[in-house]
Amino acid sequence: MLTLIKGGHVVDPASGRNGVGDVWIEDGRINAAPESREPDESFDASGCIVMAGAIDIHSHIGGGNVNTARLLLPEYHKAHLLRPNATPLSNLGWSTHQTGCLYAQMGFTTVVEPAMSPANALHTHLELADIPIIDRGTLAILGNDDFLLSLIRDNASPDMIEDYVAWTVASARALGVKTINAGGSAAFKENVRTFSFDDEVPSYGVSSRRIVKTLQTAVASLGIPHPLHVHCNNLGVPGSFETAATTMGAAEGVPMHLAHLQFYGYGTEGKRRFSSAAAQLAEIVNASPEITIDVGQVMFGQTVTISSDALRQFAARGSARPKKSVIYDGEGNGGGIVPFAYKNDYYGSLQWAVGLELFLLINDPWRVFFTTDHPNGAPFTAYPALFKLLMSREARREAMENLNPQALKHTTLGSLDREYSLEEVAIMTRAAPSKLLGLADRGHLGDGAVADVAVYRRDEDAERMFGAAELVFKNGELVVRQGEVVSLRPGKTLRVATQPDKAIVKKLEGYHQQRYGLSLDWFDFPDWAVGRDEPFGEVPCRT
Amino acid sequence: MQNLTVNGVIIDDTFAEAFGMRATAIIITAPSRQWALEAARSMTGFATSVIGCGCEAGVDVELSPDETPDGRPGVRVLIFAVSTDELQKQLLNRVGQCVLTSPGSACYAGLEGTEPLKLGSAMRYFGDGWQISKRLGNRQFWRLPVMDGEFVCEATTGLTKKAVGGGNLLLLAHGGAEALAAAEAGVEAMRAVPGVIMPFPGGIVRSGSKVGSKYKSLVASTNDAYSPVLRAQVASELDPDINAVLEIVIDGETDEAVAAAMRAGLKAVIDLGPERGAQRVSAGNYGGKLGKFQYHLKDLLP
Amino acid sequence: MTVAWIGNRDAQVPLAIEHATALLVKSRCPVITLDTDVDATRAALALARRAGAVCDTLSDGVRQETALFTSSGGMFIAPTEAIRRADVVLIVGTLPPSAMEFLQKLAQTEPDLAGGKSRTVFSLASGDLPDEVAKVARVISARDTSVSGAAALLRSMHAVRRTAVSLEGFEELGAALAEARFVAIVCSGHGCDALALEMLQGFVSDLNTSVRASMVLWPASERGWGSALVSTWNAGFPLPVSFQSGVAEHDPRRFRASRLIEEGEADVWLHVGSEPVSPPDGIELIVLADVANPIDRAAVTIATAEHDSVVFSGMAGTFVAKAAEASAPSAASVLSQILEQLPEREVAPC
Amino acid sequence: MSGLTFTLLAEPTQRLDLSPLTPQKLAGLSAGEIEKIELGGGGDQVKVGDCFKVEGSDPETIVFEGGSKRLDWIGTDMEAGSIRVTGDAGALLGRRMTGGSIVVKGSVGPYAGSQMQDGRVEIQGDAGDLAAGPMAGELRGMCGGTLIIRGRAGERLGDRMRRGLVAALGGCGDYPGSRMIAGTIVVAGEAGRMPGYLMRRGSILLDRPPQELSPTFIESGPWFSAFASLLERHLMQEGIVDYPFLGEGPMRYVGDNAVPGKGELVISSLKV
Repeated sequence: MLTLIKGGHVVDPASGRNGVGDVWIEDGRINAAPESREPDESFDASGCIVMAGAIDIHSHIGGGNVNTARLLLPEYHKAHLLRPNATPLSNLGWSTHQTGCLYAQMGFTTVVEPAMSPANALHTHLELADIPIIDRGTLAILGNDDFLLSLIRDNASPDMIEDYVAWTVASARALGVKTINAGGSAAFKENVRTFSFDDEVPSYGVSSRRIVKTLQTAVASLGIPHPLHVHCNNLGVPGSFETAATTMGAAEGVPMHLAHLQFYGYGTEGKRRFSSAAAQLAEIVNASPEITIDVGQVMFGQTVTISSDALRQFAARGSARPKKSVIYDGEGNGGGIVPFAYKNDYYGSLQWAVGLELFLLINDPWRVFFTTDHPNGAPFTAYPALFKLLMSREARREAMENLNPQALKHTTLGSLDREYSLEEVAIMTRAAPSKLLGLADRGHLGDGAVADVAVYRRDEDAERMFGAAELVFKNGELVVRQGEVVSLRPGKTLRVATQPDKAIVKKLEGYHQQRYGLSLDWFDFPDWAVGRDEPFGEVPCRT
Repeated sequence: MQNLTVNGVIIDDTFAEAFGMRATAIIITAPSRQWALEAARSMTGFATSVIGCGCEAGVDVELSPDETPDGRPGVRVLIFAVSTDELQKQLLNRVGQCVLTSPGSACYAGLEGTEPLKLGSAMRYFGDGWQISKRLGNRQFWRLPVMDGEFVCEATTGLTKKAVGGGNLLLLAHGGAEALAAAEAGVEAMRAVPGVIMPFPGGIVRSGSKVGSKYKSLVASTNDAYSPVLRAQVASELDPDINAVLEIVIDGETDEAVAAAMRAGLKAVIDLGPERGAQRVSAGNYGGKLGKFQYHLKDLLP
Repeated sequence: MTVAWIGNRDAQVPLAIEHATALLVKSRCPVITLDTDVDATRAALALARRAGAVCDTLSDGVRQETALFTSSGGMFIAPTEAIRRADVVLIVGTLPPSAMEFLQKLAQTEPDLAGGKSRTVFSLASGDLPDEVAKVARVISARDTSVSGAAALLRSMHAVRRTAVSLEGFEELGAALAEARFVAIVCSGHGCDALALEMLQGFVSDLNTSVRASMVLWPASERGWGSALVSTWNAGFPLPVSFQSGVAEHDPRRFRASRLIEEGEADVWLHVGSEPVSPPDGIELIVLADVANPIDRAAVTIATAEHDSVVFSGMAGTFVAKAAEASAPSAASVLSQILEQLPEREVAPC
Repeated sequence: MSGLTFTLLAEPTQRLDLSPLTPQKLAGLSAGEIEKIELGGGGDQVKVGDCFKVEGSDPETIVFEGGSKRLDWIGTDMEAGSIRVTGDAGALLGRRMTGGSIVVKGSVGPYAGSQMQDGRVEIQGDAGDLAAGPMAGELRGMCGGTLIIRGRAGERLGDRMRRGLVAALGGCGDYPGSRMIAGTIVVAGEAGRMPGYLMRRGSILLDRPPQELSPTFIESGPWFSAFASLLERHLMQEGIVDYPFLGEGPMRYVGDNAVPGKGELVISSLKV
């Protein structure tokens, strides 16, 4: 079937298109040259912006910790359903079903869950498979697991470490590798309560820096497209900008992605010893072409923080609102779920401003990514409001009027005039993620690309425009019309095809037998377990 | 000035001049009437005049067990001061030192009032963390552990800004004995009136005062016009056969209460007659320039 | 051999499915009870959405475990991690049979990530420990006090606060706790109710002010807990979840299956799982289970079997795949066939 | 004006959400408009007129004639006025009400008076579990007002209660006053196991020893306090009991020491 999206303003940074034109779809793919054929169906996109489907590189949409958050907070979504819209998280997209629908309605067609514990990989994939419409990917967490820490301690060869990383990625069906407070969760199990980049995990004598460098090297050597995704130490701590700066300094020319940099943008100036260091961080990012970051913007309201950084979440328990939380010591990372409400007080205002400063001060839209670290900074349903803040300094000015002026004084936000253009938005949410994740078949409207297309009715108000897409196509199929979901097709979970060596499998089998008395099968699963036909999509390694 | 004579007692055509005050009331209960009174007397001691005591206080009325919140004998105490802050301070000092300390006592709001004054909500810290807050209906109580059990104290009591201080009667008699008899009769009658206290010793004051003094540091000094010993030296108000004057000062929760008390006192003094009591009744004022309230004796006659 | 029954009479599976569907179609308040694998739970939830049914577990223990999470949360540790780290283990309350292998492992191994410390196992369990565990466990006794009282005593005595009675053997435990590298409290909704679990979580939290400690919460029913988790991501809420009003609602009291069944509010009861069930009068029971005979008084019984399936594993602390072959249909496939036959219903998105 | 009466036509075939039928929400509506109000709670779309005969006009005084365990959310968010139910009521009676009064002749389901803030609820029959308690996940139970259950209350009476007065006069199930934050619970009759478990503050008054008391409650001796009589008189004024409930020198226990808590459990010295 040949589909025509006619006469829209096409914004496709990958191909340089930025003007009125047509987009053709055939058999689920973009067909850039349909010659002179008649379309089977045609959609009038005049007055609309046409972009590729958006890609979210960092959003906690499924897996053990996310599900535990649902379990912990029934009262904050629709439990007490009398008036469902009156609960603080009722717009969160809490069930897998709603997650897929709400993302699609905003024109997002691929979302990456960035924190899958390999030990719970099957659980994560079961959940992701239940998210309709969109494609998903997920990053496997390494860096607090005994096996890796032991390898590093014992000075194992780079090959062996690469084999282990390759096995983990393959068995966990991951799209890349993430490290979260590398060594911190392992140290926490040994009763360590703070952990920095050059601190060592007690029983191993291995520093966080060494873990990060080891993983970064392995990921690069394996040709996994997405560089090591780093959640730094000291998240949220005043003065943490130094940790982030040190971590970026350790990239040493090799690609590295820093997650939710906003949470590290804090200095120690001012009466409250909590100030913005976003400008310093932005300067480092601007000067370091190997670094990419996503922001983790804070927006105001009730949310729940979900992180595999068990050490940090344990420390945050006291600030839980409502006062309940879960801390989990898993194999490797585990995690913590701490509900939190961002208020427009000093701290909340400052965090909000730091995120926006990073967006506006980092010059290259190819290296700064659009996230709220859903749901940590805000639920992803806050995206349309955030687009508006980026695209309108007037909107920012209005928002700042309701915030704590003392906090804003400690930031540069008031002096920033930059407004994101549609093309920059398209880079940040389409073209750049495609490149960052190695998803060559999407994020653009070039010939042969997966026909994920979002059509927005042009509107001065970016929040309205991006809140409800006029049309969304997923693999060429119309899934959203005028902001309403019209089809619940199943998506796929994208995984990178690493080829682990047989020797490592044997070694791991021995390890698991010895340490747990359990077969390696307990830590792996066959594809059929996900319970869907062809649940996975394959992404090649770089060669 | 046309004086009236009733039952042989001359009633000056004058008025008592009184001032608006801040007042509050508390109810003190105890295991027995005696101990309720002990606590009340202790906390209302040294509270004759705001000039030197910070407040004026006294027992308004005794309460039978079925009239108190906890079913024990009690008394209602009224406290008057010139400002809310001073009233609050005096209330807490006095309850803290004299009621909290008194065996078996408890302390409750005695007035609804227009706004709250802290009572238990400030005293609670004595509990050192072991205090317990309890709410019953719309009322909140604090329970403080003490050596004979618990001191129960309502969180707040009420403040009234409609209180009146300085209602008075001047009783002019032939001699000291007659003046005292008249004053005693007056006070006894006034005590039956709810909502008033007579803050001076036994309800009676002999050292009536005038505004100002030759000494710069004093704001008031002896009422020379009514002192028989100065009769020959100042512009005296006293007739030759008057040799002693006593005054009853009345503070009331309301204008009406003061008037009612003065009416009752006046009646008792008149009933006693000039032979055994006062020959003449007058009242103190400042020419109507200072006080908001005026109680004309002729309006209060029986 | 594929078998099904309508009442006590043999029936072809398609006919039994048709009959079950007809019962659901005319039902005003259908209830589905689950104790099963992931796919069957997914299918049951989809069916419940379409039929306006309530989904729940029959496991009271799972209910207690769910309540611990919804009302207070806590600190938990994967059982496999506890095996490697815990040098002090305290077993509280009765654990379900599925936990016995884990307890044996704890008793028979030494932690390899405890800095060379060996493991001491304490037991405040109310009996039924495997011999290997009973042999090594130091017994803490609360005498006649119930498990909730014992949990309260633990916490209070550890904090050196007064108690009306003492735990026998606490001294040794107290000394071990003070020196511990990692304390694992092992318990279950099977033997502890939600409040006792919450009390134990308070104890864990107290311990963490000085040492590391966490809880191994062994699910009262592995499949039941798995079903609860699937419901949580699928519907947004743990079990019980009701679709009666068209949207998912969670309420452990109003929608408790056993109550709906006993009080006659439910009129059709579809049970998917291995627990023995018996319907009260006035309710039509449909059972999908691995059985060789029809369930007494059931309107429809369909023999199902676990094929390749995914179930929750207490030991793994997560879902694991179990390969299996069987001739009987899977519960998931039967539920899906019923779903296909049910008429569409106007349903608000969950 | 006569009160507004809803006469139940037949036992409802599904649970009904009656939260729209409170004095404030019905103010100014005609009988015809009221009959068209849609009631959620079950699968079928049901209007008031399908289930009830509506008579009268003054919504300040609402009567539900006949009753059913399926009538949920009666008096939810009610601010003032009165509701009377002549039979049973379902779950969540008086949920989050801030004023007014509700009287139920029969028995009610779980969560009666859940998170109520003020006002008065009287149930002449029994109440289900978690009366005055929170719903799943919520951290706060009743925050004020008075809830009286003349019959027996279920488990966890007054769970996580913060303020107010709850009385169950026909006994109660296990864990009355569990996780109580403050407030007062009175139980006459058989009380189940472990009253005051995990309680932080608050008072639980019993007229006899409970089935089991947590060993983390410590006897603090007979209680002589003016507050005891203050409380007794309050209970009598509220029409909860008609005799001095505690007697002379009732035994007082404090706890829950496990938490640690500063709550109290007082057992009447009167013999029952």
